Formats: sequence, C-alpha cells, structure tokens
Amino acid sequence: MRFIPHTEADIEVMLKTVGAAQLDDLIAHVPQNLRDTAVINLPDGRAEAEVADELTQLAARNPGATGFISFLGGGYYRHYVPAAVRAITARAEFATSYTPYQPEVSQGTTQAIFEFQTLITQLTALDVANASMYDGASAAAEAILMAHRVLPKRHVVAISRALWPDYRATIRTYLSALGTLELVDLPFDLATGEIDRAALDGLATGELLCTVTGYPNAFGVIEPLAQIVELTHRAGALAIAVTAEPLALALLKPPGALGVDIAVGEGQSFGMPLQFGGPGLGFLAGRSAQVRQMPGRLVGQTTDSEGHRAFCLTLATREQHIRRERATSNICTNHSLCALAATAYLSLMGRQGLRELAARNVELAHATRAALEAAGVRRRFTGQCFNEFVVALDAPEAALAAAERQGILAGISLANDYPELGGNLLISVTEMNTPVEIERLCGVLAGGR
Amino acid sequence: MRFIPHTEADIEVMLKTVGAAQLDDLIAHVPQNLRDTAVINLPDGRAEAEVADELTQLAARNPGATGFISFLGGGYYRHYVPAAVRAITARAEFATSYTPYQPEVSQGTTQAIFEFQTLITQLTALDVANASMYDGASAAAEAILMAHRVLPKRHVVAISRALWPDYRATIRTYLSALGTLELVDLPFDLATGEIDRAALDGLATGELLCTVTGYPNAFGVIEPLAQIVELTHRAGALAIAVTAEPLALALLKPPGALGVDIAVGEGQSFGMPLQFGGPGLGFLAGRSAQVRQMPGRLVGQTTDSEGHRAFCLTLATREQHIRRERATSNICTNHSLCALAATAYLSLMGRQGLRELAARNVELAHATRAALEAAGVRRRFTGQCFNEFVVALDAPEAALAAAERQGILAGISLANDYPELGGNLLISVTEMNTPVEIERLCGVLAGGR
Amino acid sequence: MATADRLKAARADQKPAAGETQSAPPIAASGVALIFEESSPGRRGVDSGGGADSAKHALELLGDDLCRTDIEGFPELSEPQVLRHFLRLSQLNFGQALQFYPLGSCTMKYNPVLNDEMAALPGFASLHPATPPHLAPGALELIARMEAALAEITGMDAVSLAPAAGAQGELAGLLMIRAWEEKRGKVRRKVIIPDTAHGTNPASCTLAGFEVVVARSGPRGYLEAAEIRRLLSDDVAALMVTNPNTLGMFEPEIQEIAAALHERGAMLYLDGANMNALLGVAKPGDMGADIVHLNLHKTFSTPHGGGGPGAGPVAVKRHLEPFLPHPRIVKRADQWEFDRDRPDSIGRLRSFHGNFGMLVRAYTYILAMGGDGLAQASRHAILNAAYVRKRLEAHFPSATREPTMHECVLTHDLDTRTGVSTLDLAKRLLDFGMHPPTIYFPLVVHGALMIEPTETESLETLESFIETMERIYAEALEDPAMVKAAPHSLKLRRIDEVTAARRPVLRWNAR
Amino acid sequence: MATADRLKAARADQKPAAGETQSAPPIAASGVALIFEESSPGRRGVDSGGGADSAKHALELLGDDLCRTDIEGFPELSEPQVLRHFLRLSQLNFGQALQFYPLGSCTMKYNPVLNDEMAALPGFASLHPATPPHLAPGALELIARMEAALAEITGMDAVSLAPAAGAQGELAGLLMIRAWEEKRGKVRRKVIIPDTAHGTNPASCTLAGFEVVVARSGPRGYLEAAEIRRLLSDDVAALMVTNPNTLGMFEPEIQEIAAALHERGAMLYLDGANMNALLGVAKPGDMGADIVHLNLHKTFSTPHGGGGPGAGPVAVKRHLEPFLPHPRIVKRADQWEFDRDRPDSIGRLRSFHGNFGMLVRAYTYILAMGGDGLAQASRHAILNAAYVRKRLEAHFPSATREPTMHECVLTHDLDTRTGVSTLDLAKRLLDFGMHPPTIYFPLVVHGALMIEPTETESLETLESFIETMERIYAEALEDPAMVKAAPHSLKLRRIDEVTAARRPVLRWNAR
Ligand SMILES: Cc1ncc(COP(=O)(O)O)c(C=O)c1O
Ligand SMILES: Cc1ncc(COP(=O)(O)O)c(C=O)c1O
Repeated sequence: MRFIPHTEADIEVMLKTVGAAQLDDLIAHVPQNLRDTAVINLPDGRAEAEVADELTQLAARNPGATGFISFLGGGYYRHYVPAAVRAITARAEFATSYTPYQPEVSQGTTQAIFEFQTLITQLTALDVANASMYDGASAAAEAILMAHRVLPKRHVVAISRALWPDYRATIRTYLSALGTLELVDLPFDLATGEIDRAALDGLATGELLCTVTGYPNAFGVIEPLAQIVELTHRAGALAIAVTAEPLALALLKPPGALGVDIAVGEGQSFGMPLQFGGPGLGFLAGRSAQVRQMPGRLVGQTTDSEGHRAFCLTLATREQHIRRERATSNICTNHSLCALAATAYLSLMGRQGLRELAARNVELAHATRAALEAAGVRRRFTGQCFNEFVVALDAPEAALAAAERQGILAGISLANDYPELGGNLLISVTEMNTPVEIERLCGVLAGGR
Repeated sequence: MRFIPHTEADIEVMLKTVGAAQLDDLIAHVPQNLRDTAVINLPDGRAEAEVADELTQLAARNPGATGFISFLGGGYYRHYVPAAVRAITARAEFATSYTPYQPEVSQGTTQAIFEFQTLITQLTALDVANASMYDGASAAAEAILMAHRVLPKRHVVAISRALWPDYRATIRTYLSALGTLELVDLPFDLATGEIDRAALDGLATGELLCTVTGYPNAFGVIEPLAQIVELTHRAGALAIAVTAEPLALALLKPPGALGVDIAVGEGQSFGMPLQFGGPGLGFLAGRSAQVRQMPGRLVGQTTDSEGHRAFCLTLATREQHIRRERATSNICTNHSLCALAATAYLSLMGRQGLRELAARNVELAHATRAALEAAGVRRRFTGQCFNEFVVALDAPEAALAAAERQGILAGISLANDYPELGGNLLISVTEMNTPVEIERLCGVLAGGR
Repeated sequence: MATADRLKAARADQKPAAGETQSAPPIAASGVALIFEESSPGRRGVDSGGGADSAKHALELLGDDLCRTDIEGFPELSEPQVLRHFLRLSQLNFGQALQFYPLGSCTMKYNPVLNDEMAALPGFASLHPATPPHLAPGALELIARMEAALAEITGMDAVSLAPAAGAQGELAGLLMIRAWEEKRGKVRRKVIIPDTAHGTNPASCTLAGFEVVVARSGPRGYLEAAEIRRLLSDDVAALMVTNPNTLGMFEPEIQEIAAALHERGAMLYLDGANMNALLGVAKPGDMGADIVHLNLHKTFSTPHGGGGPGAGPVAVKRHLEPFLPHPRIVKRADQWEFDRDRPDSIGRLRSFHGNFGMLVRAYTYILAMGGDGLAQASRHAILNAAYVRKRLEAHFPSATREPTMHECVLTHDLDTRTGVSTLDLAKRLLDFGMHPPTIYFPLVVHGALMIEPTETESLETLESFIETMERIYAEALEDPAMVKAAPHSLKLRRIDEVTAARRPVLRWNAR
Repeated sequence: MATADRLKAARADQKPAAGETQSAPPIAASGVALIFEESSPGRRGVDSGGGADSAKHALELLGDDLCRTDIEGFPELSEPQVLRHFLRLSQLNFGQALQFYPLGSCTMKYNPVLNDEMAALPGFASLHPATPPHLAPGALELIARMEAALAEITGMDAVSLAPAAGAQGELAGLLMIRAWEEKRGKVRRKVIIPDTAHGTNPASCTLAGFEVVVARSGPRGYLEAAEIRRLLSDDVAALMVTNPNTLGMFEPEIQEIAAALHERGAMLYLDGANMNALLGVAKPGDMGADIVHLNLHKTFSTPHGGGGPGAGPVAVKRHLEPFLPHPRIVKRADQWEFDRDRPDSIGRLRSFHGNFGMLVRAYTYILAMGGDGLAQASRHAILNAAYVRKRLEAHFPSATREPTMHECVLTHDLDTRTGVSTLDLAKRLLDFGMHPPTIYFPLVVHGALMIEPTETESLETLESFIETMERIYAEALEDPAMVKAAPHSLKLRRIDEVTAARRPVLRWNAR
C-alpha cells in the first residue's frame, strides 16, 4: 500500500490506544448485513508501472487526439498552451490546497483569483467577476437565475437559437425545476446567422426578464450585440452575453461597453487543454450594483491586522454555507485551478500578445473562408465571423468521411442540432492550423461539396 | 523577446544612467573588426509553439525510443521511473538553484545531497560517498587518480578487460596525459567471463597501484570480488569496484563488505530516464581515512549559530577553488539534480522495495537465459549473472536484423569491442520486460541462431 | 506608468518581515505585488507569430465598428516575470502535499503524482470533445470502465459522470427525482434534510424547486427513523442525508429510514461526500439509497486545486437510469457511442462529457488501489480518526459518544474559560505548519473542530498534530491574548475578513 | 526503532521559529528531518510486482554466497511521505525562478519551461544510447544541428558535445593540445593562466599533465600582450584565458595575444564560461582562439540543478578537429552515424554521447532565441551589468575603471570602516529574498562582489537590488553587529562551515 503509511506496528499501537483488537472492530457498529455485502469486486491494486501502462494504452486508442488535422471547434477551441502555464498549475501548493477558507495560508490562491477576477472584468468591461463557474453552459444558466433575482417579477427568458446546443440544453435543465420561468427561443436570420431582431422586438414586453445572446454565436457569427442590448433594455430587461471563444473578447467590443448586464462564458481557450471537453472554466461578470445577486465565490481585497494588503473570500453571505436554501447558487467547489491557468495564460499573452493572437485567428479563419469560397464551397451566413464559420455542403456526411480518410477532421455537422441547417458544417480555424492544413481542407471540401 | 523584460522605455532610462546613447555603445570597446564579423547566422527566434513543434517532430523521428521491445543494456538500464521522482526534480527551487555556496538558502539541496551520500554508503557498505560525479566512466577514472594520491609511489593500474569499453576508453583518456601511470589489461576467462585470476596474480607486485573490476562486469557476470580484493590487497594495492547497474547492489554483497577500497559506478538506474545516454550520475565511495584524497564535492553536517542542525559543502580544500592546480579533481559542476533523482527514487523504493525490484530483475533475466538455452541459444559464460548476460549466436548480425524486423532490439553485439566475442550478444532483461516480450525474443533468436 | 511609479508600485506591497530577535531591524518584503503592478508598457510574455501587422489586418477585416482598440489595464510582463510571480504566489499557500491538512468533510488525501501525468497524455489531453466516437474509443472505454467501477463501489446500478462537482451531482439527483415523479404524474414538493447537512444540500433543493424540511438529529447525534416518520408525508419526495453524517457517525437507522421512505413513495438521496469511510465497508446501494453522488476530488484523490475542478458523479438505482443526465454512452456493434435517444433524461448539466481530465485521474487511482486497496483506505482512514479522537479526548472531547468513522467532531471549553475561540485555535495551528480542521461545522456542535485526517497520513504526523493541539490548549490557558493574535509566524498576520465584506474591493483598478 | 523513538527522532530536528513579537512564544518546526529519521520498519513507497517471494527466489538463484541479506538503515516510507519530504526540502532553497540570483560567472538566467518539456518527450527521454543510429535519426540530427549552431555562434570549425561540464571541456581541450603536439613529435609542458582565472583552469591543466605558469593581470585589470610575450617560451603549449575575464572586462589585447601565441607555436584556449557577454558581439574564433568551451548551463539556459548536470561542449579550429573526443557523428549515404575511425582522437571522456538531455534543452533555447535573439541577450546582459555598476558606484566602486560587460566586480570599504565583511553583506542580502553575488572571486580583488544580473532580469528587480545594497551599506554603518549576525529572517541562522570541515560528519548513522 504505497499510499497508506501504516506499518503493522503502527496499527497495533493505534488499535491498542483506541481499544480495538483489529481494524474491523472499528466498523463493528455498521450493520452486519451491510458489511457482509460490501466487498468491492474490482481487481486488486497494481504497481505504478502497470497502471501507467494501462492508461497509456487507453490514451493511445484515441487516434482523433493527435493523428488528425483538426478544424473542430463549436465551444471548445484548439489553442497553444505555453509550457509555463503547466509549470504553474502543477505546483503542489496550488494543486493540493482546498478552497481558501484560511486566507493566511492561502494568499497564493486568493491573490491569483483576485487577479483572475480583474482580468475577466477587463476583458468584458464589466465591474465584477466571480472566482469561476463550472463551465460556460452552467454559467449561462446561473446568469439567468441571477437576472431573475435582480428582476424577480419578470418571467420570459429569450434565448437565441444560435446559442450552442449544449448551452441551451443546460439552461433548460437548470430552469426546468423552477417552473416559474418561461423559455422562449429567439430564431436566427437564415441569411445572416444573427438573431432575428424582429422576433426579439416582438418579445420586448414588460414580461421579458432577459435575453441570452452568443457573442460570437454558435455559428461563429458576431452578433450585433449593441442593437440586441438596446432592444432588451428598451423592454427594461437584462442583456446576457455568452461567449464560448473568449479570445474574441481581446478584439471585439467588450460586452460591458455595449451595455450588456451579465457576461458569461467558457474560458477553456485560455490555457486549458481540450481533455475531451473538461475541465474547462466558466466565467461570470456583472455590474457592481448586482454583486449581491451573483452566484459563486468572490475574493476581495482587505488587510491583515498590521495593515498589509491581503485577500480573502468575501460576500459569503450569498453562499450556501451561510444562507443554505436561500443561497444565490448551490455551487461550492468551482474551477479554481482552471482560473489559475487562465490567469497565468493571460498574463503571459499580455495586452498586446492576446490581441495579436486573436488577430491571427481572424486572419486565418477569414483566409480559409475565402479560399473555400474560391474553391466553390459556399459560406452559409453573411454575418461577420471571428475564428469559426459555417459552410454549406451538398453531402456533408460524405465530405466529412472523405476528409477523415485523408486525416482531416473537417468540422462539426450542424444536422443533428439544426435540422434546417442539414447540409452545413461548422469549421473552426485557430493559430494551430498551418497554411498547408488549410489548403488540404479546401482540397477535400471542394472535392466533396 | 519573451525572455528579455526590457521595454524601450526601460532601455532608454538605463542607457541614460550609464551614459550611453544606444545599446551598441556599451560594446564599443570591443575591437571593431570582431564586432563586424560577429553576426550569428542562425534563423530568427520563433514562437514557443513553433519551437515545440520542431522538437516534437525530431523526437518522433526516433522510432527506437518507444516503438520497439528492448533488451538493450550495456551500461544504461531500462527501469521504471516513478512519477513522484519527476515531480520532485521538477521543483524550480531544486532545478534553478546553483551549487549550494550559500547554505542558509540551500538546505534543500545540501540535505538531499547528505541523504544521497548516506544512501550510497549504505548500498556500497563504505564510509563516505561524494555528492556525485559526471558518470560511471569518469568516476572510475577519478577513482584511479584518487588511488594514486593514496599510494603515490605505485604506478601499475590493472583494469579488467571485462569493464565496459566506454569506461576503459575514458580511463585511458584521463590517465593518458599524466604519463606516470601504466595501464595493464586484465584478461577475462573465456569460459566464466570472470577476471583471469592467474593473470592478476602475476601482476600482484609492489608496483601495483590498484585493480579495477566491474561488479557485475560488462558481460553481466558477477565477479568473485572477494577473491580479487584479496589478491589486490595481498600486493598492498587498492581494489576499485565499478558498478554500472547499481540495482545489483541491493542484492549482491556490497563492495565495502568484500574489502573494496573505492566503489564507483553509474547511478542512471536510480530514477533517470535513458535520454540517449545522459545525463546520468556518477557515484564514488571510499574509506574515511582517505576522504581528503576524494574528488568532488562533499556535504557535511554542522549547526547554525543557534545550534540547530544544518548542512553545508565541506572539505572544500580538496577542490579547485582553494587548491587550484593541486585540487583532487577539476570537477566543479557535477550531477546534483541527478543525485536528487536517485535520492528520491531510492527513498520511494525503500529497503524492501529495492531488493524486491532487484530480485525481479534476477528472476526475469535468469528465466530468459533458461528459456533461450531451452530454445537452443547457448549462453556464453558460466559466471553468475544479475540482469544481463551474453549468448553465443552463429550469425548475430542477421539475428539482430531479424529481431529488428519483428520490432525487437535484441541486445548489443560485442563484436566491435571484443573481437574474440564476435558472435556474441549482450542481452539485458529488466522489470520493464514482460513474459510475452521474453517469449518473442526467444522465438526470434532461436530462429536466427 | 513612469518607471519610477512602476517601481514604487511594485514595492508598495512589500512588507518588512520581522527578524528573529528584537534587535534585528525589519527585513525585506515577501509580499508579492499584483500582476498588474508588475506590468510595464510594451513588455511581452510571448512572441506571437503574426505580430502587430496581423492585428492591423484583422481590424480591417472586421471593421472598426466591431472592434475595441485596447484591453485597458491588461498585464504586460516577460515570461520569466510571469513564472516568478506565480511561483512566489504558490509559496504563500499551504497544500496537502506539503502540510497536514485535516479539513473535515473535504478528504484531503494524497493525490498521486501519476494521476496528473496520465491526464496529460496527449491521447487524453489533446482530444477534442467533438471528436467522432470511433476516433476516441479509448476515452469512451475509460468512461465505461469508470462508470462500472463506481457502480460496483457504491452498489448502484447506473452512473453518470457528467456532474462537475458534488453540488451539481446533488442537482442532478434531485432533478431526477422530480422527473421520475413528473413521469408518474404528480410532483411532491418537499425534501427532508437533517440539521447537520452541508449547505449545498438545501441550496440544491431550492435550485431543483423543492422545499426543505429540516429533520433534527437525535440526542445521540444521528438521525432517528422516528423523526423521519414524523416528517414524512405524501408531499415528501426524498430524504437527502450524508452518511456517515457530518459528525462522522454512520447513520445506524439508515436502513429503517430507507424502508420508511420507500414505503411512503419517497426516495433516499445519499450525499456521498463522506464515502471515504465506506469503501468496502458498506455500500449505499445496500443501505437503500436510490441516488448517491460522489466527489472524485475527495474519495478518489483528484486534486482540490484551491477549489476545483472536481467531479461529482451520480449513481442511481435501476428505476432512475432513464432519467440520468446527458451524455450517456451505449455499446452498439461492439463500439461505444453517445446515446442521443433518451426521452426521459433530465437533459444536460453542462457542455460535453463531464470533467474528463478528472475521470482519468480518478480511474488511475482506482486501478492503483484496486478493490482491496480501497477497502483498506477506508479502514485506515477510520483508524486515524479514531486515534486522534481518543488521544485528544481530555481537552477536546468528541461531540458524540457514539463510534465515529473517518472523521471526528471535537469541541472544547476554551471560549468560556479563556475567551479563546475555535477560530483562534485554528489560526494558532497555522503557526505550527498545519492546516486547521473544518471549524464551526456542523452547525449543531458548539465551536466545532471537524477533523478528517485521511488514511494517507502517518502516525507520526497524527502524533505531532495531537501534541500541537495539547500545546495550544495549554497556551490558551496561559496566554490567551497570544493565541487570539495568532498567526505569528506567517508573512501576514490575521486577515480582516469583516472589512473585506463591508467595503468590497473585488478587482484591481489602475490608478 | 520503537514507535516512540521514531516519533522523537522525527521531531528532534524541529526547531521553534520565533514569532513576530517578543511576547509570542516560539512556534513549531520548519526543519525537515532526515529521510532516514522519517522511516519506519515495513513501510512501503512502492508496490512491487514480485514482492517477498520474488526476493526469496532470487536469493536461491544467486546463492547465499553472492548475496547480502539487507540494506541496513535504508529508508522505509510511503509515497506521500517521500513526496512531502522533498517538497518541504525544496522550500528551503532559493532558485533563479523565484529569486534574483546575480551570481557572477554563473549566468543564472531564466530556464524556459519548454526546455524541460522537450527533453521529456518520449522520443528523447526513452531513447537507449545503444539504439542503432538508423532508429534514432532524430537524435543524431539534433546533435548535428547543435554542433553546427555552436560552431556558428563561436566562429569555430568543429564542435564536440561530449563533455559533461565546463571543466570536462577544459580537460578535453588541453588533451587535444597535447595530442596535437604529440603528433608533431614533441610536447610542451606549460600552460599560461592569468591570476584572475577560475579554479578549474589550473586544476584541468594539472589533470592534463601541464604545468601552470601564472600571468599577472595588468594594472587596468586585463591581460597585457607584453606579459604573455614575457612568459612565452618554446615550452609553452597554450594560454588559457577567460574572455570577458572574471572582472567582466573584454580582454582588449586578445588578438595581439593570440598572434603572439601562434607566432611561438602556442595555442589560445578560451574559457567560454562568460560567453553570455559575447553572443553576436565577438566570436572566439575571430579572436584567434584555437579552442573554446561553452557551458550550456550558463549561456544556453539549461538548469543549474543545484550543481549540475550541465554540459560543456568544446569547439575547435580545423587543425584540432581530428583530435576531438569520441563520439563524433558523420553523414554517410544521407544518414548520420557514429564515426569509429578516428585514430587521432583523444578518446572518450565519459560513456555514450554526452549529456543529451541537456543538449535538447539548449537546442530548444537556441531555436526560441534565434540568431537575433542571442545577440539581443548579450547586449541586454551587458546593459544590466553596466546599470548595476553605475548605480552602485558611490558605495560599491567597481574593481576596474575600464568598461565591463555582462558582469561587474565591485568592492567596498565596510570591512575597514566597520568590520562588516563581504560575507556579512552576502548573508544580509538573504534577508531581503535575494541571492548574493559571487564573493571573494576573483581573488585579485579585495572583498570582491561579482555581480552578474543576466538579461532576463527586469529593471525593477535591479532597482530593488540596488536599493537593498544601499540599505545594507547604511545598516552596516549604523548597526554592524546586526549585519554581522545575518541572516535573521530564515529558518536557520548563519551556518558554521568551519566546524563542518573540522569534524566532518558526511553521512547519517543509525543510532
Ligand atoms: C457533505 C458534503 N456535501 C456536498 C458537498 C459539495 O460538494 P462539492 O464541493 O464537490 O460541490 C460537500 C463539499 O464540501 C460536502 O462536504
Ligand atoms: C570561468 C569559469 N570557468 C570554468 C568553469 C567550470 O565550469 P563547470 O562548472 O561547468 O565545470 C566555471 C564555472 O563556474 C567558470 O565560471
């Protein structure tokens, strides 16, 4: 038992102290019938080398991970993670600490979260950001619940259909049980890929609680957020912007500057590996006035008893520890180490570097879209894009299969989630894609169009 | 310049302070003609992602690293390195510190070295071990020089021909320039693979400075060290034992207990990856009486000014900082981080674990040898082996090629280094080899014998 | 900022730490400035391919209307500065790998290094979640094996690995109860929760649209079946209970309670946060649980990370399987696939397939421990807690006289005798290089110290903790003011949490 | 050991560290016990496949005669204990990644994290040195590229990557000189070395069988051609000189010296430890060097590791190429191979192919920096040193009035004014979280402080160092006793190195 330090002698001493003859005496009070059937029928423990071997073999059975040229996006993005990010999150002091309930021995974690909160407010141009959420989808759901605490009398939630399907499904789940909120789908314009503003106009009544808009949206389209916010605010409702590719915020007008009330999203792009979809990082930012309605943890600045600056968890009265069933959320363990990764990543990229990286994504995606059009592959929407866009294919399944045979994961078919976009493919292009890869993509899709 | 923090503004301030107008003013005193031709004609710097890509491609072009079943040994051994060893040596506090000249801020390094020294004395059953040498071969050479300081009037160095060729070559290089020492090859017995004791007996005169014996030797044979030591001591000379597979010392009688005066070796087996042969770890242990003749650094126990235990470099008078041309060695930077890896590795393996691992190696190697014999592949030597042994093949090159085609690196041909062992193959079996691999080896060698 | 200002700012937070003797003057800073304060215009931490040209081109492509021109206040540092900043920050933390961390209810056990290495294998780390399943059979196989292992460990029939943490597992479980009832046509509105419950339980109930009914623990510290029977009605959907409970006691009447619930058509939700006491000791499924969630970051050794990411799988009995959240995998024609045809599912809790990186770690741990090792883990965790409880009983008596399991909740009389509070004790422990237990929880115990040593801590470590607790007790009697002013040995003194909440400063602002 | 004894031993080394105020009592230990003292019979850090049966079987196979029965005193700990032990030890170290570390002559520059990741790639890390070259073309290609890059950087014709460190590079170079001369028929016995030289230079000469002739630095701190001409004879094989020298000065007469040496049939060996000043500034080859060694752990960013492993490639002019040590690689039929046919080679310096893992790191660094980046590195290193020298000149004047390059050697008058020595200053710096410069070297400078800030340190860091030095100067005048008693803020006070040497305790002994 390499993880359990007890020697026979230790156990003897300890059993004697507690007045037991053997280990199982300590569980004698557990009902016999339960103990009788408690044996865990799993293979015995194994040496580290064998375990490593087993897992290495499993990992090797995922050819999609490293053996393909990839244009997959759709909510999780392929970006380079600098080695320094790994060195930082690997520090045992960060990785093996608990939630910083004892701030005197958690200044590493609390200060890093304070920095994270600041970075998110800078990116979103909002006042306050929390310490993290599970992911973008659950953060979006929590944002709606937060909006509801701010405007408890309203009940219509208008959700863009051009929000990622997983996000919409998550919101449905979170809101399903409450029974008090009405979810209404906001259709998108089949030409532009943007929210159908006329439809939104129709919903802009005194019942409207909030609008929920992807920015960019699930088609990679950069929504005209200012106009959506205006319509939303005209009805007295709150505008929620949801971003799954936060790198876009380095270049696009920030949600806060466009009047958005709550900005949420997924932070995976900021220094987290793909990991088959998790853990990533939910973020949530809002206005100071509504901070007491925010879900999740917050770190604040304070001082120690000698007046030196320090950081600690604060406004905990919003949380379940204090308010129990009246908490703003049930979230407890959040995604702190991922927030640390994002903080390290953003610090490395920096004010210029992040913008340049975002620009590089735009350049490459636009170049790919243009090359595809030149090769006869139609772009589906006229709306402007960041690093992801939709093309229309005649036989998308055949095209995907052909691409796969050539070692290319060409994109994500929208057929499952959007029947009206049956022949359409979502293609994501990042700095990880080389010009040669882009050329090969064009070749295979032009052939299979 | 991601590693250079200076901004334009910084440079301006600094240049002003030092009274220069531009950076190159600071090197104006370097002769013009040198500066004119100093441009480094290498490609410009590249982003981290590109560099990582380039190196990853180079690494992928070494199919021998991971794509083969391997029975290669011959001085570097394939052993499992527990993940904890990597986590420990990766600590920036260990990896990015210098030689512990300031002990107050180097207790991590100095205590670990003190522990390393102790572990080596325990394994070798000698009194003192140094902080590390470059590798086993140079440690062997330094051991002879040390012996010479102890017995300055003697000049014959008897080196077993069954010492690894690289070691013998290194010894020749180190001793070549002195001109005062005479190297004599000790032949080995073609039947047993052990040192020819009659030949040694003939050398046991008052001129004999030392004998140098592999333990186990280059054929994997466990030399009758006690007898060699006896012959050596009878001549008043010093016995040096050299171990390239230190795992053997967990099971074999320790050199010190057999009367050896200086034990040296290669520590790579203890937690260092193969890395195409380096860095590994030289170790050197000897008797207390001769500590002042030892090469390399030593850490000793002491106290701070309040009487608390502490560790620091000591007996530095042996080193070049103090004695310059009269130093016991020119070694300065040694292999400290590798010594730390070994310390962590041995601590994890522990008193029982290390012995069990050594035993597992013996079991597997003996089983392989037996299986090969059963398949008709002759073992070359009668001498006992640890985890490596020699077999005789009719057409070894063809056998190696056949094995390679089947994805097996079957061993190391001795033809280059030992013409008299032309048809012979050195096969190393460790805990990394599975029974299936051993079976496949037998199959291919039995076929190609 | 001008250089001088920047330099000043960078040092503003530096704090002279005291020397060892009174005569020694204050020495230099150990505080770490904020990353923004260490920033300098034009400094770079990356060399990006495109550079400024790229940026200009992109602005042209998108048009000024869509674009911002700057990210004001964003940091500008070199790579070495960034690394140094965060490494120095790390040095201000305690962590389980470095310190004894007996935080009750949190199971701060050793996190094997191998776990992290396995999660970092390119075959896992570089796998995009939208990869077609036939190109990710290893990942799906791992998910399948992990589901099977957790089902075996808990004695349940089906497992979803989707929830991101325990609290999300709770939500999933409660929504399944609701969905099951909706399917049967009527929805009960109430969930019973004991007064000792963790805060997430009631919060999750609210989120799931249930009303909380509080059950009082009995005089001996556990939940009595009688109390549950008293509270049961046709409007009660479930009881949500942690077992062992937050006093560390195995709920002795749990089977009777389960029977009572089932009899009235209600379900038993078992909060598995304390599962580290039950491995190979008693299976929730056998106790009558209909649902149990696990915290992989507690029982299954994935890192706590300063507050996540974790993973909170939820395991159910057969009747609830159709309601499990998306995604579900199924084997078709010898190949694992995602099952999209699940009309009864409560839906999604989050995007993609769960915190897969955490699943890899936990599966690595389960393979390393094996069935036998897991059973040993719980037994040794229980032994450690029993030992600490026994050895401390003179000054820190247990809150219950009943046997306890993997943790113990202690109390003390120092506050009334000397004015030294549990918080003061906790802060003084920091001076001895130990993380304090969970304090003031469960709420029902006066000045509670909830100690969970875990099985990976040695007897020597426990002894040193016990000795320290005794010592602090003595200090509190002798010099209560000193204890109340603790910590004394850290870079910072006691931190003022009240002011933080009163005048919240939640982000850095450029001056 | 019995449990009680063990527990005592484990705590024996714990040291109460002082609280912040006089009234606070001493608090608990920060000292880390020796791994042997944390050990307990029967404890395991690994689960080994074979187990005790395997051990018995092996003893049978080998026979009692060959075998020992135990490794007495060997540690017995669990994996978590081992990890905690070493992580806690690490916390007692300063390191470049965490602290300013201006150790002169050591080039403590930033070690990019990527370097280590690249060295750990399985294609490199798992490559056995006896792998047939055609199965390791990537590794051989890297060696070839690295040789070419270093040749370009130094302006030399051929490079061997074999030496394990600078000192071994020196030995290789000197042996090549000897071999070259032997080939020509006679061997000169002397090597000239300046009085400012690093200790390895004379030690390597002795090892290579040469006699050392000391050249005096001129009054302005550099080596004058006249002095070399004075010492030159037909028995002088070479001059071994560090450039920039250990005062940080570029040797202005180096070309004239080279000419003088060559005229008399002697060679110029350039110690390249200070190459961080010369990248893209001046190439040793152009100065007339016949041989130069490099320290990859200095100029090329591989980690110092608390004293290695490093790598000390040696570069030579064409006439010495045949003498380079084994191994050499050659391209035959488009494939790299090891060249075994080198009759003039000095032979091997060590086993296998050099510290390959360090070569991967250095090559990664060279690619990242590029030719342009390396040239920038030296210029900024020089700027940093010049800035520190200038800013400190009031109280810590430079040992020379000549321009210096990437480091500066300062002196001071505190010892005569107040009795505060350079060592005391160094120890006081520790209190401010900074590693001291190299002290008392070069030997020719009274109380030398040899400061090499390196190019990866920011202006802010330099400022904070300068301010601290000034502060300590003031402290030394005001309260010399306090400075002499430094450090005050660390876990240990000043360490008694004299006793360590007087009564050497070089290993732990079981009681
Ligand atoms: C008893 C109990 N239930 C639930 C939770 C919530 O789990 P998580 O933090 O993983 O969301 C915790 C965590 O502290 C707990 O201790
Ligand atoms: C000038 C000089 N020469 C040689 C050396 C020796 O190099 P190494 O320590 O790599 O053997 C050093 C190292 O400190 C040095 O500074």
